[in-house]
Parts: sequence; structure tokens; C-alpha cells
Amino acid sequence: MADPMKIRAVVRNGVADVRVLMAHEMETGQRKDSSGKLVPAWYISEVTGALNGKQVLKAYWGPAISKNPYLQFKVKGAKAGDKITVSWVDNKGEKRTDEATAS
Amino acid sequence: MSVIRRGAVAIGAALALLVAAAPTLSQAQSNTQAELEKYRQMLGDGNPAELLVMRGEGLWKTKRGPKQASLEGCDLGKGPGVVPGTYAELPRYFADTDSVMDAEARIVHCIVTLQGIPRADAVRNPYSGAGQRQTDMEALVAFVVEESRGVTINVPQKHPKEIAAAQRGEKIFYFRGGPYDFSCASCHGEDDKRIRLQDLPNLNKDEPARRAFATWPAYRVSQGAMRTMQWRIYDCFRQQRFPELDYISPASIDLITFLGVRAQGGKMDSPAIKR
Amino acid sequence: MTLKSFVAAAALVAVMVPAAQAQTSQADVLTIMKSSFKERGIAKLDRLDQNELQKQCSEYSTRPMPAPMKAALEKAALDDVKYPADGRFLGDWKVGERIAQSGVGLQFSDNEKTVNGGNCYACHQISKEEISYGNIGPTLYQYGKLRGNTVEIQRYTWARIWNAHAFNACNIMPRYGAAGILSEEQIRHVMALLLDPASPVNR
Amino acid sequence: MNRNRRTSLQVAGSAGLYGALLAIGLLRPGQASAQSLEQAFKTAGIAETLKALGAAGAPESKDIVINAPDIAENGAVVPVGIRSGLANTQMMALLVEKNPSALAGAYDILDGAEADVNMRIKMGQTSDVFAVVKADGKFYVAKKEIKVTLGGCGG
Repeated sequence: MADPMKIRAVVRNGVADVRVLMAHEMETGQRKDSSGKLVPAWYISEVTGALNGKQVLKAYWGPAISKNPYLQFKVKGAKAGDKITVSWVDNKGEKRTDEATAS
Repeated sequence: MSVIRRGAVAIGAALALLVAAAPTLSQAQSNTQAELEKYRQMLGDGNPAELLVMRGEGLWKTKRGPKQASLEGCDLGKGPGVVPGTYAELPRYFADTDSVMDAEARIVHCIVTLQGIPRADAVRNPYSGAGQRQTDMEALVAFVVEESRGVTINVPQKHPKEIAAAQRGEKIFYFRGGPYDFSCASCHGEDDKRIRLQDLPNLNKDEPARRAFATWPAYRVSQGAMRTMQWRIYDCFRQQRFPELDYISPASIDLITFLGVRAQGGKMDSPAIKR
Repeated sequence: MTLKSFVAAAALVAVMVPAAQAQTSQADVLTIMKSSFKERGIAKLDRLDQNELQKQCSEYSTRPMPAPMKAALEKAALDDVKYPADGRFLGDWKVGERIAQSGVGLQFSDNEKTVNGGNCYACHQISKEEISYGNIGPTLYQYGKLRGNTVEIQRYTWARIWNAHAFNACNIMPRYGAAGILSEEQIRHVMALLLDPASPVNR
Repeated sequence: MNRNRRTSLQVAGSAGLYGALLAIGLLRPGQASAQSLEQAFKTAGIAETLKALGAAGAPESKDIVINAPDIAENGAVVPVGIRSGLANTQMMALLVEKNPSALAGAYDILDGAEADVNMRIKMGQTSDVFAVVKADGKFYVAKKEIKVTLGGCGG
């Protein structure tokens, strides 16, 4: 199973600044392993961000996003105590959802 | 004394450079430095090593090995079970092994003695390779060092073996060998030097020596992995064109002891994030 | 002597004795080194066996080397320089640029088939186009333009690349010719990068 | 591969239906843009990728800010942010001209999010990067050069 994300959400003037770290290899599909074989592409293809269950952001990624991806986005109309949920799914169908409380 | 002399030489060299460089080139160089600073600052916003710290904490508390024990009873120098602040005072002398050990050597010791995992297994693949998940060892080190963030570096020099280790470490620091004739000091003995665009800390000077020790282990974006202090030394020697340094070998611990003593008074700020 | 002044004097002595000259011997260190490294691929353990130059330069890292010793090392280095038999000093600067850019070779992660690079940009500014250069060595931008392309300059530059200790014993630069890092032909190309008027270094 | 994108595609229906829904205003343009993205992730170069995004010929806009350093110390991780000051920004995307596939990432900005995202991307070499923004149904672009440098003494 995928390792948990680290989500931080800090509210200032009604806007939540959300910073997310995800553990993922993000293989490009162009790297060769030590035996010279091409390592197949493996990357997070979609990420969604939600405030109290309502989707606010949807990201579509390719393998050009760096390993162990970092995503920062801003959510309007947020206050301390709100729930920020982030989910990702990769091109193999593996997925992960984590939640943080805005402070 | 030698530090002062080297400092003077470095200042002279820096002045000579300033005079020699054409204005357009030095201006371009300062723009380069400013943009690199921006790059490094933007990276600082989110360090993937935090993910490894979480994994390491979980691993530390997990019962593993033939003895089905966790590492929570590990004595890292402040007594069994105490993790906070320990990294800042390692390497140090441990009476139970009658030797000076760095953080990684001590963690291996605990894995062997508390969990009953054979030493050969514990040290077999300490560093993750390209495209591999970070090793358990790397995760454990990430957790341990995080617990010393902000703590003042105070590598002890009380026991005769601690003093001897630092003295040997200094000799190793200046040991020139291999087809390139390099020693550690070849790259880390003067102020304001770079390889390509990477700043090289002058480990003869207090401030850069503190900063360097304080920011290892670090997440290396070029490798997509957090690397430990043992790895830092290992890979320096690789680029020095030396043979392969053994994990937690005596020379590595001596050198880390020397660097730790040089860094006295700095504040741990690790895991850091670097190119 | 009062206890207080004794302690102060002892402290003073402690400060004045360079740590490098403490009881640890070079032999102890070599034993520790040999027990801590293992050979891997092309990097054998004999790389830890220091030659005279390496030994003396290590020994005098933290204190000034006696002048006669320094002069002797420099003379030995200069005598050691092998100039091209056919008198041809300059090759192709374009190949030289590639050699200057490449940092591979001689690491335990390389192999016999790896063509060694010169790693020049790691320490020197060379062409203006490459912004990622180090500053351990002096800038070489406009090297030929500033010095000319005479036979004397060619011989001097060749010797400097072959064994830089000929001019400043215990400096940091690898002995590219003497230690067999670059071939004679490769050195010709690097020479061209520095001296050929058509090289971007001199344009 | 791209199972999830296919799922989105199915939700949106066929391309024809998607277009029809757009036309009659049942779907907000920019949302569920997966169908054009599927193709856009496969194209090289800016012109082709803009075309795949339906943004061919989009004009430059000063209201789009690309926040990135001029020089990256390593191409494996290049921090890049896009911020749009254009009213009703619906979608933002980042393209790297010289990467094998230009499109690095695209973001649907739904109700409740600001048009301001930061990501980290891989760049194989020095290149122009383009931010593409869809606002009020129209596309705009901005560009910036990022230099990728070599490092170390073992490579």
C-alpha cells in the first residue's frame, strides 16, 4: 500500500494555503535499470483536493511531475477546523486518500 | 593557527578573483547566485524527507526481528528509550561496545542486540538505489535526526577514544590518495568555493562546518531520496576516486567525529533539502 | 607556579600544538583506512597506497612545507612531464570541450570501458556559454587570448595539465598526464580548447 | 494505462456528447477536460500540445504569472507556480517545450479554489516553460525560460 501523504493547511484571511507531499516514484518510462531494461512509466495521473467534502481542485499529471510530488493550492472561504481532503490515483490504479484539519 | 592562515589565503584569492574577473562576468555570476538562492528557497517549502520521517517513526515502534522487539529501548547515548537530542551528540563513546559510534552505527547495534537481526543483514543495503523505495535504515535515521532538530551540536571529547577518533578523523580529512590525489580538504578547505554551481563548505571554519554537519542527513532532489551522513562520506570518497567505503567503518566514524567536533555549537537542522 | 597560571599555561600549550601533530601516527591512519575500504571494480585498495607526493602533501596540509622539500617536489614533477613526441600540442577544441564537460571515469561506479573526462568545468570557468562552472581553480576564459599561442605557452600549458605540481607543489589539480587520467590525444584536445584562437574560450 | 482518465471520459460521455453539453451550457468548459488531456499528454512541442488542448494560437497575457527561478540547480526537481489574475479562470496547465511530452500538469480550478498552484517538475534540459490558462472560455499563455544546470564532479 502507498505511504501516507503529508498535508498541511493553514488559513489566513479566509484562504487556506494547502501544501501536500505525496510518496511516489513518478517513473518516466524512459529510465533504464541496472540490467539495461526500460523501467515502465508509473506516475500519479490525477489528484483531487476538497474542502469539507466538496471538490475544489482537480489535477491531471504526467510523468514529468517530480518524484515524491509536492502540490500547493489555495482554497477560498476556509476557516480553522475545516477538513481538507486530498486523493490521488496513479496510472496503475493504485490510490491514496488523506485528510488534514485546517489550522 | 592554520585556520587563520588558510583564511587569509582565501581572502587573498577572493580579491585576486574580483580584480581579474571582467565586470560583466562577475555580474552574471551574482545573478546566477541570486536565482540559485530562489531555487533553494522554493525547495525549502516542502521537504519529501518528512514522509520518510513518518515512516521511520512507525518503523522505530514496530516489533521486528527474531526477538520481536521494537527499537524503543535503544540507547542512543542519553539512556534507553531516549531519542530527542541524541543525534546532536553523536558520534560518542559507548561503554557497552567500548567504542565510538555514530548514529547509524548505534542504530545498527540496537537492531542487532534488541531485535536479534544478524548484523550482516542489518548493514547489507543501507542506501536505496535509483527507483527503489528508501531503505528501512534511511527511514530510521530520518526519524532519529528529526528528533534533534534545533538542538545544539555537542559531540563529546571526554573519553580518550573520542579524542583519538577525532584526531584520526582529522588525518583522514587531509589524506591525499587515489588517481586524482584528492583529500577531503581538496574541496572543503577554502572559503567560497564551488564545484560547478554547488557551494562547498569550508570545513576548517566554524560557521560552514556547523552548517554542513547540521544539514545532513538531507533529501537530495537530484536523487529523489534522503541521504544519510554515512552516505555523504561514502559518496565524497567515490568522487575522490577512492575504493568503496564500508558502511559504519572505523574510518567513516572517525571522520564524522572530526566533523562533528568541528561543528560544535551549531544547531541541527536536518533532514534538510539540497540539490 | 600557581595552579591558576599552570592551567592557563597548559591551555595555551594545548592551543598552540596543532591537533594534526598529536599522537596519532600516519601508520595508524593507513591501517584504519585499509580496514575501512574495499575494492570495487576498477577501484582497488592500492589506491590508498600514497606515493611520495601524496604522502608529503598530506603531512603538510596544515602547516607550511619546508622550502627545499617543496622545490624538490616541483622539480620531480617537472622532470616527470612527457611532452608529445611528434611536437603536436593542439587537437580539436570541440572534442576538448566535451572532455572538459565530462566528469566520469575512475570512480568505483565506472568501469574499464568508461572514457575518462577531464572534469575541467567542475573547478574552472572556461567558455562563457557554460554558466555551471566551479571556482576552485582560476578562470580560464580567454586563456589563449591573454597569453598568446606561442610554443613556450604551449609547453607550459601542457606541463600544467600533465602535472601541475611542477609549478606549485601540493596544489589541488589532478595530474592529468602523470596519473594517466587523460591520454596524450585527449590532452591535445583540451589544449586546443584553451589555446586555439577559434575556440569559444578565445573568441 | 490511464484508467482513471478513461473513467472521466466515460462520465463525460463521448466527445460528441461532451461538445454538445458544452454548447448548450450544461457543462462548464474547463471542467472534465480529460478528453483533450488524454491526447495532450502524448504530444511533443508547444504548438502541437496547445492544439491538443484546444488552445492553438492563444494570445499572451500579462495576467498570468509563472513563479520559478531562472536557474534550476537540478532538472529532477524544478519548482514552478502558476497564478492567474484573469477573471473566471477555469483551467491552468504547464508545458515544457523541450521535454519529450510537453504537458507536465493541468489543473481544473473549480468553485472554491484560487487560480494559484505550485508544483515541482522534471526538466531534461534548459527550456521555455509555458503556462496555459483558460478563463471565461478563452485560452491565454505566458512563458518563461528556465536554465537547467549540470552539477557535481562525478557525472
